[in-house]
Amino acid sequence: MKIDRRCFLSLAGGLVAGHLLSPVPWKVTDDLSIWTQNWPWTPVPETGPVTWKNTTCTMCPGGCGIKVRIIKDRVIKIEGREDHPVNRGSLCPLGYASIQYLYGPSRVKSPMKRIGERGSGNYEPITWEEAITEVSGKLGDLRKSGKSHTVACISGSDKGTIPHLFKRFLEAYGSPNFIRTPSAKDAHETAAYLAQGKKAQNVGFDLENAGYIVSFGCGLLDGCGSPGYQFSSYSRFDKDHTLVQVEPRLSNTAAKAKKWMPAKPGTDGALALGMAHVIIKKGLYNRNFIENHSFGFEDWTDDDGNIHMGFKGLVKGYTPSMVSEITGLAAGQIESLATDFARAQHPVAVCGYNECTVSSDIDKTLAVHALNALVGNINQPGGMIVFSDPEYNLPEVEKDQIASDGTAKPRADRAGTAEYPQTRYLLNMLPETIMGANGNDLPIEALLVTDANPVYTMEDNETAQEAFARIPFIVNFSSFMDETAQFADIILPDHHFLEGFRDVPAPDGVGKPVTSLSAPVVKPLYNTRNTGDVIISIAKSLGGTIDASFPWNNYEAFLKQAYNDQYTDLSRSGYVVSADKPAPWESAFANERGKYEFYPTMRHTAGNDDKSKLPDFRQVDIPGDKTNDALVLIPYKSPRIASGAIANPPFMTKTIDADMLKHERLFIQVNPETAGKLNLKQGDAAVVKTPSGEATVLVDLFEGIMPGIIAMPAGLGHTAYSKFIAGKGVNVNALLKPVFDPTFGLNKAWGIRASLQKA
Amino acid sequence: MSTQTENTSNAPSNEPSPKKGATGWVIFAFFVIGFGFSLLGGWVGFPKMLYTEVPHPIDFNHALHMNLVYDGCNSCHYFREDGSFSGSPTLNECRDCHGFVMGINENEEKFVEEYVLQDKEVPWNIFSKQPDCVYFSHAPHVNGAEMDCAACHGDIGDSESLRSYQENRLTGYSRDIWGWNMSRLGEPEHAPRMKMMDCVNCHVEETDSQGSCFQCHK
Amino acid sequence: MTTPAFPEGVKRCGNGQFILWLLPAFLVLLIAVYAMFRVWFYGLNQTNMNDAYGFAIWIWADLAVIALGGGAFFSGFLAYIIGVKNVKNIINFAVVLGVVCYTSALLILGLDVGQPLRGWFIFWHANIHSMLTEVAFCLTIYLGVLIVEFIPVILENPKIQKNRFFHHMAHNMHEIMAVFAATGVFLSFFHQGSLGGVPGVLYGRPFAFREGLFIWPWTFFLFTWSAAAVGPLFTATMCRLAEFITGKRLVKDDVYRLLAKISGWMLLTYIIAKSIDTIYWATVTAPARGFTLMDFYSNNPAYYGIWILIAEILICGFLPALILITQKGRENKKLLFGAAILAIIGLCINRWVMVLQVLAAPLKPFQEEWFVYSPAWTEVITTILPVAYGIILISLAYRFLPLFPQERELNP
Amino acid sequence: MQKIPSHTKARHYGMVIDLDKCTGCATCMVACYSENNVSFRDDESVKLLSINWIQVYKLTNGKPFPDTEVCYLPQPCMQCDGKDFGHPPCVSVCPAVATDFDSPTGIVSQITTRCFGCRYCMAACPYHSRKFNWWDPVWPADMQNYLSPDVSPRMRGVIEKCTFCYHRFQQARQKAYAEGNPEDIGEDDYQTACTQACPSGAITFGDLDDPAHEVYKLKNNRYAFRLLERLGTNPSVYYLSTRKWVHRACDNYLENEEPAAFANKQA
Repeated sequence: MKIDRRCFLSLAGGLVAGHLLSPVPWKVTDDLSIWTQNWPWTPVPETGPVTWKNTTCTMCPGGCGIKVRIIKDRVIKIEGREDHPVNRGSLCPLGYASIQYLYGPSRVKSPMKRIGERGSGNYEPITWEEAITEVSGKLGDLRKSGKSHTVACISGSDKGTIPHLFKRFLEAYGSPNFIRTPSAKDAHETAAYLAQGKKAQNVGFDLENAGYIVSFGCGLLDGCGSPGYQFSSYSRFDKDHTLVQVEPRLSNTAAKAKKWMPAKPGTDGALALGMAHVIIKKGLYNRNFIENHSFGFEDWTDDDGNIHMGFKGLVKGYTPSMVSEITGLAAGQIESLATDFARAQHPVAVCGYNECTVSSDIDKTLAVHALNALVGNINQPGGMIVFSDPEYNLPEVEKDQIASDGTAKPRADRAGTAEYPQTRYLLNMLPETIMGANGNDLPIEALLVTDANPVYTMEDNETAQEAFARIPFIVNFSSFMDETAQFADIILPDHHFLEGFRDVPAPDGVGKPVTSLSAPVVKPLYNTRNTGDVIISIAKSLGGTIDASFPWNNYEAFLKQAYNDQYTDLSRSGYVVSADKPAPWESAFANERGKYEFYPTMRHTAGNDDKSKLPDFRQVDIPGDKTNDALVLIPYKSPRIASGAIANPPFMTKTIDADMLKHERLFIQVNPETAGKLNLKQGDAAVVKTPSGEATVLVDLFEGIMPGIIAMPAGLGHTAYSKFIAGKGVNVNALLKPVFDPTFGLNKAWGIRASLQKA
Repeated sequence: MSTQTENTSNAPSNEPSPKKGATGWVIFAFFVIGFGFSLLGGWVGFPKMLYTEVPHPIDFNHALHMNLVYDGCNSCHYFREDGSFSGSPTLNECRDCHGFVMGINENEEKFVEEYVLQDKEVPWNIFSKQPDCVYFSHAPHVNGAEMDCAACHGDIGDSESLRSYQENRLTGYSRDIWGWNMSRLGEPEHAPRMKMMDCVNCHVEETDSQGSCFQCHK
Repeated sequence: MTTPAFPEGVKRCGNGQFILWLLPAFLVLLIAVYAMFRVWFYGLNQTNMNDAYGFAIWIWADLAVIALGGGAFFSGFLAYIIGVKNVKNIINFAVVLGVVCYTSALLILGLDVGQPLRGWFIFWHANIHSMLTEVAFCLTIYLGVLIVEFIPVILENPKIQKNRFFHHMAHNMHEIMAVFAATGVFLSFFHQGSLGGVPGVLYGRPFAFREGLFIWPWTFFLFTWSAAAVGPLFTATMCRLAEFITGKRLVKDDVYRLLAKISGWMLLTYIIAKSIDTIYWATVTAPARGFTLMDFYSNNPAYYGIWILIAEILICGFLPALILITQKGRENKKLLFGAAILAIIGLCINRWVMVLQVLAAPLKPFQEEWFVYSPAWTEVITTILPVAYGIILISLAYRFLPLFPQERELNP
Repeated sequence: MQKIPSHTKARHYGMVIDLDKCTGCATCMVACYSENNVSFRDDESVKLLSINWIQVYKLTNGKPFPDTEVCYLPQPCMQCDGKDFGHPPCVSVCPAVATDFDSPTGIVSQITTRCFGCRYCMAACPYHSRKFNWWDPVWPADMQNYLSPDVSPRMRGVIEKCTFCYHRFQQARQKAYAEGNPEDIGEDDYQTACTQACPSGAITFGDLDDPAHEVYKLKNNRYAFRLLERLGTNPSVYYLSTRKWVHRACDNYLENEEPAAFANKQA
């Protein structure tokens, strides 16, 4: 038998034919496609029983109630809680996206000790025992050497039991230096103290019942204050509600307002006085309130027989035409605004709480408070509400001699000293003090940081960073690797808020005294500990009276005792509203006269005339040279960018518009008219220069911004966290510089002079 | 391409060379060999290569449990309040009885020691596990169409031991989904197979419509 | 003694020179294959396409290449069905060109899908309403037909002819070639039309959308007609190019003139129909949706100006058509091929506009910006791939197969 | 379009978005990402490569300061009914039936495992509602843990789009079946994630054909309009705005034409 080529061809043919009649090609083709439908690297989420748990979001000081969807032990989704008194179902994008922080790459997964340079992010994990021993050892040494007062704590808030534990710890330890990061609260609480006599009050606005809102640059719908509260109030507005927005830029709030009044920046105070002028002139003010519950409206004579000008006298000069000149608004517009405001049902004037500009102009704030007082809308439905923090039921702090001596020392930030007696915290002063001291005699030897990211959020950022770099020992309690955590020597990571307990009293700007509870909905994922527990442990290991001041085994026990009989309610429904109604006028005012003082007699002033006590309009001289820096840079808040201590999670960065960010470049908003003069076109690269620094940005032509003003969003330009936010855009804080009020020490600068040039 | 070589040869001869080659029968035999080899390989060898037997973590005796519970399959495989179906029981449900070793058999011992006491869920092999893109709800089938468990899952409730689980090496799914018969002709061996067209056929029969994509996909 | 590899009675260059000639093409092919594998391995992120430009240069290349490859079907139609004898002298070449074009088109289509391993869904889970399904089916089947038409040409290689089986097979296939040609023509009319339907049915895209006859938009017929008109011109032009490269005459001039005449009249009728279509669209279809003609031709990155319409219809439409229908135009080879090249450019512009300008034009008035796209190197090189691959295949075919029956006669 | 199963009631789900209310905060976008396992990348600034099922656009009236106005327009998939209730522009073009018109709900489906990524639907959609997975999705760190089992994660090379949170309809239907009333799916039982999330209450969702539903009333509002309505896509998403320039910005009009709401009136 002969075998030749044709036999092999035939064999091949047979193989092919048989193959085609077998399942091989068909099944393999099919299964390959099924393989592509279920690629091993495409995750398959596990199913299981669904549960919903209520808790409170603590990503910002807004205090929104949330409900969390959990499948088995995985957190799947966060939604707004409909039955929560703060947000009534509404929730901001950060709240929704906070789930990404729980599982995200920027979590600090165990206690860490720095092994590299400050800011390099080089850390090695250590055990909790080692970490606590190291921290208490260091603090113990400082105390022994009589330097207890050189320990400071920077906290993002002074409300709630966690900040309270820090304050308590410093008191027992012997330091006066508990410092809250600056916020709109500074001006509000100082103004409330001056006009109404009580210290450390919460000022909120009852937006849900307000009928006519005049907002002096308040980013109500731009994610400031308590976004959930503000949005839920806005969502219930109908055609009878009026929102008037005063600001030089067409913000989201301005876009949604019934009327946008683009006053020149920094002239809000004059507008408020102008409105008061019209209201008084037309007799539209609340006579009952003015006559029976206020002081200093008319001119008055003191015990020595000196005659003082009253508020009425002050605003006499602020005629619509004069205010028009200052603000750039039409006189008629100002007049009708004042009239409509005073005649409306539940009018309220709001200011501050624009997270990005933490300028705290005390005069402006007093003037806005006075507007509310004029229409008798203090502690009334739809008005400005002033209330105290919840009182904690706790034993006295035990103090030894070191503690008594230490707490009696002046504060390192100069707040409450003879220089600035009426202000409680002045973090902005700290860098200057540290930089001014010589190396052996630092005012701060050890720093504890909790819920704050000052290395990022402070204006004149470069100086602040240099100052922090000089502090020998920094302990950070952050859950995330933020900019300040990267400066720390020891990181003692807190749980994510979905993993631990904490109380959330007095959300920013909310017009009712709500305290909520943030309770764990999942077991801690990593080796983290509740900061409350850690402070108690540190106190215990320091021993003596410090230990004795912390007679609790853990934070939960402390929390239960602090809230006493309210705790059951708090843990059952997740929140308590401590008073149905705000204090009536009869009992609301705690000063000598028991009245609302239009003339704040307690005001500690630099000058001695009436005008320096009355909320007169004083143009703030913002930093920069008028001739060289012809433009004014203002930061603005976008609801899509978290601009506080916490940076954007990836989901929020994904929502940022293409006219705000392009790859790593940030857009600066410029009016086309201004841009035309500078020969800049849409998308051009340009260098923005301020006295604090410079940055390369891209030009976004926006008709909605006042010519001569340029604006940058706050919250970008991070260097820490993860690649999803780090390196994107510019930190506007690095371009700003504070201007300190000579009597209050607060930062009054609402912007900075700048130049813009084609790059 | 200017230089050209002369094509030297003449026209090709039309006659194939008279050289003796293999006969037609031999050639045909080769064809048959190739054909048969492929056919055999495809129908017999290929399934063996494509599927791999995955051992069960522990053997489970359904029949035994059925005698001890009051509500048949529902006792362990039940509907949750939101209408979703629980599927395989979790340790928490087993723990009520198997909190410690009762000493029934080796399997029980293994189950308690390796899973219950170590608080580790059993990685059961699920015969009917569908790809992630499939949305299947028991409620319309059990409550709406009043189908028995056995209609889709076979008589697994009466079994004393778990049947063999074979996994498709390419797709990762149980052989039950495709059907055990390579040709997909004739009756299924254990329980109805569950490829998309199998669902569709039943839907067309029962509801007069195959339904829309989203009815069964997510 | 050994049987020669080359067709009978023709001269071919030496192997060394031949390989040298193919080398650049191979190089391009190599890079293109590398790009192809990158795209298959890493996915379509290797291209510059985006969510506005889901279709881009590849789809354009597909449409253009298939339209130009349409020379095969229309020459087949003329040769086998109408019985225009003279066309047979170029039909083999047209078939090879067709094979090149159609395989390239399929390859690019295979590259252009996000999930190539699921590509067969288009056949198995076919949606009969989709123009793309129609394209895929007709394209695949017609490629099959083309290969069947190509096989007898391959079999005519002297070495293969020696085998009696193949010899008879070639002979028998020639006998039934008319049947295949007819099938091919039928399929081709359809898929050329379907390709026209691809943009024409997009009623969400007013720039592309055309009303039509039953389910077929006017673009369906216009695409078929234009492919039939320009395809043979492309065949002729490529043939002329081959003559230029080989330095030999391959077909007689009357073949060119014949094709030019037929194409000229086809082109003229096409461009008249196209003009009517454009006018109707600009005055009725688009305004009904709130658009004026100039909305599509102004206020955008320069290259989509009104010039494009002038270039497509006047310069690359009427002008070559008029040249080709006049005897004087056809007599002058330079004019003839100049006109042919213009017509080819016109066809390419048409296909480009119907894919890329469609996607570039903004629809939402609040998004005034036109969408801009420039292809990535991976896209460019794979689009050039058909050229390189065509050079190789045609060179091989020319070297070893009797593509041109008149070659021996013309080059004694 | 497929036959409606014999036991199923036909509904026509749709959405009404009040543009005068929308503040452009993008909460709907984030809620959607979270609800639907939408992937993200480290650079999302190129919006034509960014996957968004609902995208908020910024519209301006183009007038100079201080007469400038801004309006935000959230745009999900329009779930077009197309011609004769069932022929949206994208559905008939899909060569592999990866997308169909779900007759029982009026929702346009997208089955990502059937899709092989030809992107014809993307070319057909005038709204850019369809997004392509140019990359394989990656969830860094432990982020895979938050993925919802209700929506299947997609893979590289396929189209995805808004589904009106169809899985929520599936869940509502499942619950209705479990409770013995398969047809009893109320307005509250099925709401999309974006509707629920909108902190301003700008989005309303429901059965457009059911007079008991809020959307039924809203869509008949004089100022209701649809995006690019003149193309004949017949979207199921309506918008509300009393401002004429917004209407003009949302559809194409010849110079002598006026938006319907303003046709016979000076505004």
